[in-house]
Amino acid sequence: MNDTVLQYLLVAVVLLPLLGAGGALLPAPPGLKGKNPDQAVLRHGVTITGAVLALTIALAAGFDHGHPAKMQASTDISWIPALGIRIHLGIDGISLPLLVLTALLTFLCALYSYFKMPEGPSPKAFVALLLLLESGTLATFAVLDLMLFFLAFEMVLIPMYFLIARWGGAGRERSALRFILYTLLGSVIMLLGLLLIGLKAGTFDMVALATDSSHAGRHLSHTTQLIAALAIGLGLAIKAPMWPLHSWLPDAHTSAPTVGSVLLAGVLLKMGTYGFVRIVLPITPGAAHTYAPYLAAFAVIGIIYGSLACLALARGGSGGDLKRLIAYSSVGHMGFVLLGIASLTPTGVNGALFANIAHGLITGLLFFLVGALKDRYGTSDLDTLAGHTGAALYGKAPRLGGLLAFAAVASLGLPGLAGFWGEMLAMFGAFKPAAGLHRGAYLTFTAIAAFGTLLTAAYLLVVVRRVNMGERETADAPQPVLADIQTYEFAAWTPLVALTVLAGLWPAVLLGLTDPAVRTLLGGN
Amino acid sequence: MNDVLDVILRLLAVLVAFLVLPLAVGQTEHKVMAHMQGRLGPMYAGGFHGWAQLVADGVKFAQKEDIVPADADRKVFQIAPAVALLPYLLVLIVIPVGPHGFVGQAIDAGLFFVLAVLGVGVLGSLMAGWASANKYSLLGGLRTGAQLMAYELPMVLAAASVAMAAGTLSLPGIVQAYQWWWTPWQIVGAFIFFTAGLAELQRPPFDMPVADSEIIFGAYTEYTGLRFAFFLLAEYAGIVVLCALTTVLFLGGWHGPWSDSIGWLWTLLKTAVLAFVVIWLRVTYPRLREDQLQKFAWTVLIPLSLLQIALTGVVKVVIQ
Amino acid sequence: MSTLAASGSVIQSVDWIAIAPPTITAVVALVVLVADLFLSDRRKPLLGRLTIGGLLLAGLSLLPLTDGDHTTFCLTTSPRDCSYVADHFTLVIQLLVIGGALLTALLSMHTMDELPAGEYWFLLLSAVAGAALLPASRDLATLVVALEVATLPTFALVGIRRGDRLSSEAALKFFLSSVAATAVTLLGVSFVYAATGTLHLTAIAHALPGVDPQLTTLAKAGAALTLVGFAFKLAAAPFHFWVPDTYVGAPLPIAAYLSVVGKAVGFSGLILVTVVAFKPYDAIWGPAAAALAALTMTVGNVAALRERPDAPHSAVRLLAWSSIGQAGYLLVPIAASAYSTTDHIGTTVAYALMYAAVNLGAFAVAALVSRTYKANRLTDYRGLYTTRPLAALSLAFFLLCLAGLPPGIIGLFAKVAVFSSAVDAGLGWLAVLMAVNVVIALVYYLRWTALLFVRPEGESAPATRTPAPLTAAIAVAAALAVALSGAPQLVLRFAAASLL
Amino acid sequence: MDYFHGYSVVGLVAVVGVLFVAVAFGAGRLLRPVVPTPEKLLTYECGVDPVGEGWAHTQIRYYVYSFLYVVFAVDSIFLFPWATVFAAKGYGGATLVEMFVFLGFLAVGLLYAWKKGVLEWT
Amino acid sequence: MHLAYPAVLAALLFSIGLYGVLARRNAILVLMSVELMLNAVNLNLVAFDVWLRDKLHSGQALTLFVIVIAAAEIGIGLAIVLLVYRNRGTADVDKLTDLAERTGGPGREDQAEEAEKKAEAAA
Repeated sequence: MNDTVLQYLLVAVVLLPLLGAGGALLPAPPGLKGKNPDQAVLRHGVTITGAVLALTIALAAGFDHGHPAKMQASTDISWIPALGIRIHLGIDGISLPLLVLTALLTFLCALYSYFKMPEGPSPKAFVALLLLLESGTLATFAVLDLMLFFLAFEMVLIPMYFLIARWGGAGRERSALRFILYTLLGSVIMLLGLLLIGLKAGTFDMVALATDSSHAGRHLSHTTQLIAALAIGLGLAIKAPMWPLHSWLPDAHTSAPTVGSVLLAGVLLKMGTYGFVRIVLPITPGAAHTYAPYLAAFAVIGIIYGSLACLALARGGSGGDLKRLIAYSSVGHMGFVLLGIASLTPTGVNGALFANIAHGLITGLLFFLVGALKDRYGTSDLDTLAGHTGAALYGKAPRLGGLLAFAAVASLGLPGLAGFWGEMLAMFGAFKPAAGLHRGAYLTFTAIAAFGTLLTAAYLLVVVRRVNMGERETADAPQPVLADIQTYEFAAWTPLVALTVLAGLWPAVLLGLTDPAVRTLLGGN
Repeated sequence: MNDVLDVILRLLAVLVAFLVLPLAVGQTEHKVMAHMQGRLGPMYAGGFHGWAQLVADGVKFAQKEDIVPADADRKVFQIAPAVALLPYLLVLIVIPVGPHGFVGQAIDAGLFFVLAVLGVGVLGSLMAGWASANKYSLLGGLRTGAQLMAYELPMVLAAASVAMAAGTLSLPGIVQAYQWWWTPWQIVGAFIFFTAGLAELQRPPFDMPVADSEIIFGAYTEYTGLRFAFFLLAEYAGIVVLCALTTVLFLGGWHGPWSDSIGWLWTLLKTAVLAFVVIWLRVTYPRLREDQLQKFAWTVLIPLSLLQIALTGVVKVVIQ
Repeated sequence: MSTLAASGSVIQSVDWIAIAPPTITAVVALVVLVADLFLSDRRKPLLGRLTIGGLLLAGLSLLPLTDGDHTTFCLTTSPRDCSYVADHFTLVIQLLVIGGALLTALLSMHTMDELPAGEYWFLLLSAVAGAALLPASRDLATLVVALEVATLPTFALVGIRRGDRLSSEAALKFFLSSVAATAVTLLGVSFVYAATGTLHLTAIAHALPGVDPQLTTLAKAGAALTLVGFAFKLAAAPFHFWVPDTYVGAPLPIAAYLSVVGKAVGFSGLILVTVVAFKPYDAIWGPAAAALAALTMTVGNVAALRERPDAPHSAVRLLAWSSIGQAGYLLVPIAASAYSTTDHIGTTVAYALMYAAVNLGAFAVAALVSRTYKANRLTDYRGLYTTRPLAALSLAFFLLCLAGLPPGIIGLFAKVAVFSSAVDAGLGWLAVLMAVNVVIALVYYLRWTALLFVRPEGESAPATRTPAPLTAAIAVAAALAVALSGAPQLVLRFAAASLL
Repeated sequence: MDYFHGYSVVGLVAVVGVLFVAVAFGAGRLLRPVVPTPEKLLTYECGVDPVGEGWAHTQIRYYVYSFLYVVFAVDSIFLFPWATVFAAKGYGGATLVEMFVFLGFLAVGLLYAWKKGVLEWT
Repeated sequence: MHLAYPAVLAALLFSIGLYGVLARRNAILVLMSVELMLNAVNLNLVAFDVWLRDKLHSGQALTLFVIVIAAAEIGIGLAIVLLVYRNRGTADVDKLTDLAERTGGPGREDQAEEAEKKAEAAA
């Protein structure tokens, strides 16, 4: 495929959901009314997200895999000449996988909701918000202008806020407000950093900035870089989230509807780490070098903290919520991603990007599963679920239990599944960090992170034991009959499972894409 | 040295005119009114037709006890008569009597000055009305104020018409530029100016501020003795000033048959005739009601004066 | 007016096309006043339509002026010094003023059963005429007269609800403080005149460097004092105290008008005086303007943050404080103009255009809400989305624009433009302070926005029918805001080039 | 110099006038009797004891007139500078028309007051 | 005549006016003080005009406008004071506190409510 077609494909990928969101608010056309308006609009959501997924797959197919470091499908139109802001879109090996992941997860969510609409007001707004969210996320990964990046970054917040606040569970309004205030504060600080870069360098174009700065940082002084990178990093770190800025995440996840959780964990968190790779590393390399050890330190603290929190939640009698637990596990996993980035080596960054994708797949699956459990039991509280002995899912709904075990094992990083490669590469990178970084410190970080993997394994196994095993029937507490996995659930989950296995067995398919791009970004070392 | 003497002489002349002419008008009023009403008027004081009547009045006023009501605003109450009187003295000095500098003191913007200073006089009445702490006085004072406001405007506009015709604001300059046909040209303006002036002086038929049947004696109710006399003096000085101004602005001042050297006589004569008209009007017309007075000013005089200005402007541009 | 002043023997020819916008407005004002006398009560609504028609006509009269600079009322002795200049700056501000007035007129159509229509429209049009004259005036006399013509009718408009305690109190406060500020400005003008011997802005700029050393202090004092009146109109701190009370007491459309057109009057006068006339003294007014900007935005935003949502009139009061905060942003590029060789006033203008559309929209929704809830508390907006989804969405969009958050893209980029003007001029500290203020402002704008979508507690008042003009006002403002968000270049292009 | 001379003479006249009044009052003080009694100092209300305060609040009707006056009188100050020059060379008709426009404003103001019933009392 | 006399006089007048604006509590007196300030400006302008021998007489022209402005201000000002007086029986600017922000406890709140109701009733 030639580049013009790719170019239109990319624009269509970003715009289609946006148009679809507008379309969702309109009454359905005569032929597509369906049984009732609710069903029609949900079907509209599935159609649009499916089309977007198809487009992204076409995009991936048309992508020149020989030169993943090169910006492809780029569109560059002047938008606000007064401020030098351009509509610049393009993808390379780093953004393409994220684009596909986003399209996939959103499609699956739309599909899932078609059968299992979360409780709340009309599905019309739900679908529109979902599509808006998709558009924002896709745009975040596709734009190459700092201001547009910020716009896309922000555009995601509002639909997510409403998804949590209107279709969420208990305490949703508080959590949603907390979510939006935290991330907004972060993004405003990030905006200041972006502005600083743009004003000092005279352009907002990421490609130009990345190229310029790799030529010995022609434009940006070290001080500017330090300030800008701090501001941008702060905004991204809140989003990622990095310990100690993570506190909005567990609440948001706990209150969010299943679909919201999936997208939040699977896609939104990636925007933060993507920003680190796309902006901080190439545009402010000097500052990245200065801050890398601190970032690494926070990352490993996050790993340990997340795991310990999960352990505490998994313990019997602690009143831990499964969704909350997975949310904390995300903090740990994202810690690995950040550690990989902080190593500043191609290995580490590749690992980080890989872990990104893997986490998106696995945690998305986990949230789906927990959502299914919650639907069946009416609660996701671990103690209530497990009772004294355990929920005995294996016995009552063997396939559901099996899948849960699979996801947990994948999450703890079993070799052969997706979770393994990312974390391993990240630790490899940290083990041998880029020149100029303190080796000793990084060795310590690596050691702690490795300890973190053990803790991760521990809490996930505890969870599996408490949920899956146990006596089937107890005399004093007759348990409800559980439906096993439904067809639509299969449809929604199978792709995730398949991809987890695929990425675990054949990591090169991903690493081949990211590695050249990463090397280019890191300035060819 | 000569200059100083010159100034002093002029001052003295003005002062004398200020003290004598109003008395003359007053005495004339006594007699004219009496004869018009078929009676004699003052006959005893001074012997010949009671010529010293006003002097006798003056002596009486000077001897009377000066009472300031206990509730009154003392300071303001006492100053008010002076405020009412002095502006007329100031105006008198700039009115040209004859050609070639026969004037107390010529001032560039004489017309402006005259109109401005005349407006101050009413403050005296307002102060008196307010300071008396008397309901009737207050009403009278307010009426005076309202009347001034209603009639100042047509007066100013009529004066503006003359200034347009002459192309100057200097009073001698206006007289200098006078042609005989100005009188028919500006006749409406003259009527307005004179009428408005009467109203400002609170002369009948515009004397509601002192309407005895409604509000005793308006702003002057509480006054006695010398201070009361000052108010009276102000009224008659006002008549002199008004008539002199009308003469100067509309009737050509010193212009008349024969030599310029008797110009001052023409001015005095015209003024005297106008003063007679003022007295005549008092005898002839009944008092207007307060609202009629206001309505007359706003709906008749002001539109008329605007028309007069338009007429003046058009004629002036056409004859060029 | 300089026909009087010009001692030349020839009558100046007047460029009627150049002076058309303010002139048409004034003539229509007069027509409305006279028409009011001869219309029966039943047909009074005609006056509103007449006003809107007149404003549209005035707006159209801007079109022939776009080709370039028109000047008129110039000195015969030095044709460089003109009293009326219709350049791009003038045009943009006139567009802002007339457009703002149009929206205000739409806003006020439905309130006419309670207010005296003839007087209301006449006063509004007179004020607009003054406001439209102001950006074009290039001598201090015309400037002062225009300022007063723009201001005096608004006193009456603020107090036009005759029986209302709040309305008259607001009018008195507004009046007394404004009049005192005007007097101070005039004193400054007299000083400047004494030092330079001229009132024409360009001539002043020309004469200032050569002022007699004995008189420089006088000239500087004059320059400083002259700014006071305009700073007052702009509601820059410390001349801002009248704003909240006045906005609350005034009829809502008038508060909207003051917040937009009143501010336009203030900053355009400020620009003319500083950037044109006192350019040689930029070392003096530059820091002053920067300090004023810093103080204004901080005071406005902090006070808005402290506004209690359940206090009576808290919505209007919040808008009032926020408008003070926004005035601070408007001042930033003016201050920046003192520090750099190019002027940044285009940025102020661009920001003001954005602010005008959005703020009027916010006031329009507030007017809608106040039909149901007289007290107009912030808490009355709880769950607006369930009763009036479109109004709530529009208000949310307006507030996001004011806050400068996507999807209010135009708000964001206008702020970016202001921000970059400060950075360009080397006013880094001001830029940082502005950033902090933007963050503070986010909190209260978002709190309000969030409130719109919260589920209402208990019974909400039933939605009454919305008057068509009000709907139109909201729709126009929303359409403008959306259009600008899609193509911010429409206004931001002013920021790129010099307008004067 | 003439300018100041003229007004200094006017000032002198004012001083003379004040002196005259002062002397007259001074003389009057010497000539007249002073025998105040409470009855004499009472406010005069047609012979009966006064009711209420003298500074009573009265009808505000006159206020509108003063309003009208201020507006018109101030407008008319523009008339005088114009009046002296409009017929000079080079002005002529256009200047006249300008002033008619100005007078038109005054007329509209008057018309407004009239139609609004300001001039009617009942 | 030396410029100092009118200038000093004007400065004094202006200061008195300013003091009046700041210190007086009666709205009418504040208004009068403002007029005093404006007249000080007029005096300044005329004096400077003469002193500069300005051929255009900008100062005097501006004076005319200031006079008009002052008149318009006094007109509107008196109307507003009258309105305030009618609505609440006082022209004391310190007593106009209905609009002020209330920061006190719940007691104050009730007063505000009451004032609110009154205002609504009046409207």
